[in-house]
Amino acid sequence: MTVRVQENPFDFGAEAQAFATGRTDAGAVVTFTGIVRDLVQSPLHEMMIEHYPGMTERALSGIEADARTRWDLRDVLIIHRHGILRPGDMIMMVATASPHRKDAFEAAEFLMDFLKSRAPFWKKERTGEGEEWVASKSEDEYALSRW
Amino acid sequence: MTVRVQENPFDFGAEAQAFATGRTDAGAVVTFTGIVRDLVQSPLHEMMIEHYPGMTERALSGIEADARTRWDLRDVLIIHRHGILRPGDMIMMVATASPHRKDAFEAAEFLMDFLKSRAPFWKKERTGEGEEWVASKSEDEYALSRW
Amino acid sequence: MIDVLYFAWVRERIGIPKEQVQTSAATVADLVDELRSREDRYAAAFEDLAALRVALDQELTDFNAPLEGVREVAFFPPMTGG
Amino acid sequence: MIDVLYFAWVRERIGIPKEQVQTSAATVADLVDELRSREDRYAAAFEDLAALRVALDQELTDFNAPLEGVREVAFFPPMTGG
Repeated sequence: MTVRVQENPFDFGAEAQAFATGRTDAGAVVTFTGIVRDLVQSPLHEMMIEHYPGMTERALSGIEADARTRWDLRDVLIIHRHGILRPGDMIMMVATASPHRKDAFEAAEFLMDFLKSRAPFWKKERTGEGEEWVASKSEDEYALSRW
Repeated sequence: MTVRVQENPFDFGAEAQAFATGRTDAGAVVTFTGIVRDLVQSPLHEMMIEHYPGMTERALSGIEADARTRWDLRDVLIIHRHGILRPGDMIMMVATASPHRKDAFEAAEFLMDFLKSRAPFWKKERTGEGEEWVASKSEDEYALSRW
Repeated sequence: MIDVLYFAWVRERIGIPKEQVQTSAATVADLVDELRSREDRYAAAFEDLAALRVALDQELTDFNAPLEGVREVAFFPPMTGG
Repeated sequence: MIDVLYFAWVRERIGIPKEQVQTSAATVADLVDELRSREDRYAAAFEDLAALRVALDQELTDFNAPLEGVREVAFFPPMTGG
């Protein structure tokens, strides 16, 4: 069970490989990776991610512990970056390992739904037209209601 | 859009990394990996996976094309091994890329549900007590009914 | 002449992975009846059709499907991929 | 004395990320009223509470929560992680 909040890039392939390797206790591994998308209207120069040091780690650990009480998980990994990112950069990843594919999928979706609107991160986009804070989406808030 | 059926191992980390790298069109990437589990009752010596050459590729390509009509997918990868595998070996992986995390998750679950009971693979387990074909699970058949 | 393929325990019970069959069976079910009457190993393999699946020219179908124009029939247990 | 932290556009509107505040406010809402009355930049930041979230000692809560025993209050817009 690992939670990491960092400014540096992470190596998605190596993390995914290490997470899944030699696992004879859990036949199902799911990963989710969030990537900075370019914008259609005005090309994105960079994305700045602000966070709340201390609370971020608490919130992520809390979400992870909650997931473990709900599903049969043998391992969980959460990595989330902050700082300056550019289109194509990986923002974050989660990984779940379970004996059951349903558990691995649901737990990963649950972690993502909570990361979206309960972990203290804020995104700001800088384009040729200036800077703007990314607005939260009502669909993200709604997504929490199913858990 | 890639479908591969092969006897050789695949490099999950490298495949996942290549799939997610440089993607500025799709912010959400989901992977699922199936791993040979050891058995609790009697240690598993090996798993033999038989398949139906020709039909396998057709079935996987058909499932992949079906997924693309149902969700907004920018890329899909399916790799499935056959032959002899041992505990901890990776049997297969799917990966999906979409602008929306819900689409990436649902499409990966859909692909897995179909791979489980509509792609012509059959697993046989060899333990100290002999060899046995893995029985299909009614829950796997049931899982298809939601799509 | 039609190619008939067997997989997994169906292949093991019948003892071969593939054979060519001369048949005028109208449907899959008719072909199964012909095979069953041949030898015990076929009767054993086709004992319980509910435990079997069939594909015609590499497409899943059911036992009532017509055989006209079909080149390849495959019998196997429910799949266990993934 | 209580540490008050601001994030994202709340931080930008108020102009500082953190300050120490001497207060006897009973609830978060009372503290917000005190801050609003200080200067226009606070009034601007706290204009619409529905657009804000609050955490006490790093736990999300609501504006009716009591402040007794709390060492750190943080104000910020809805989160946009992931």
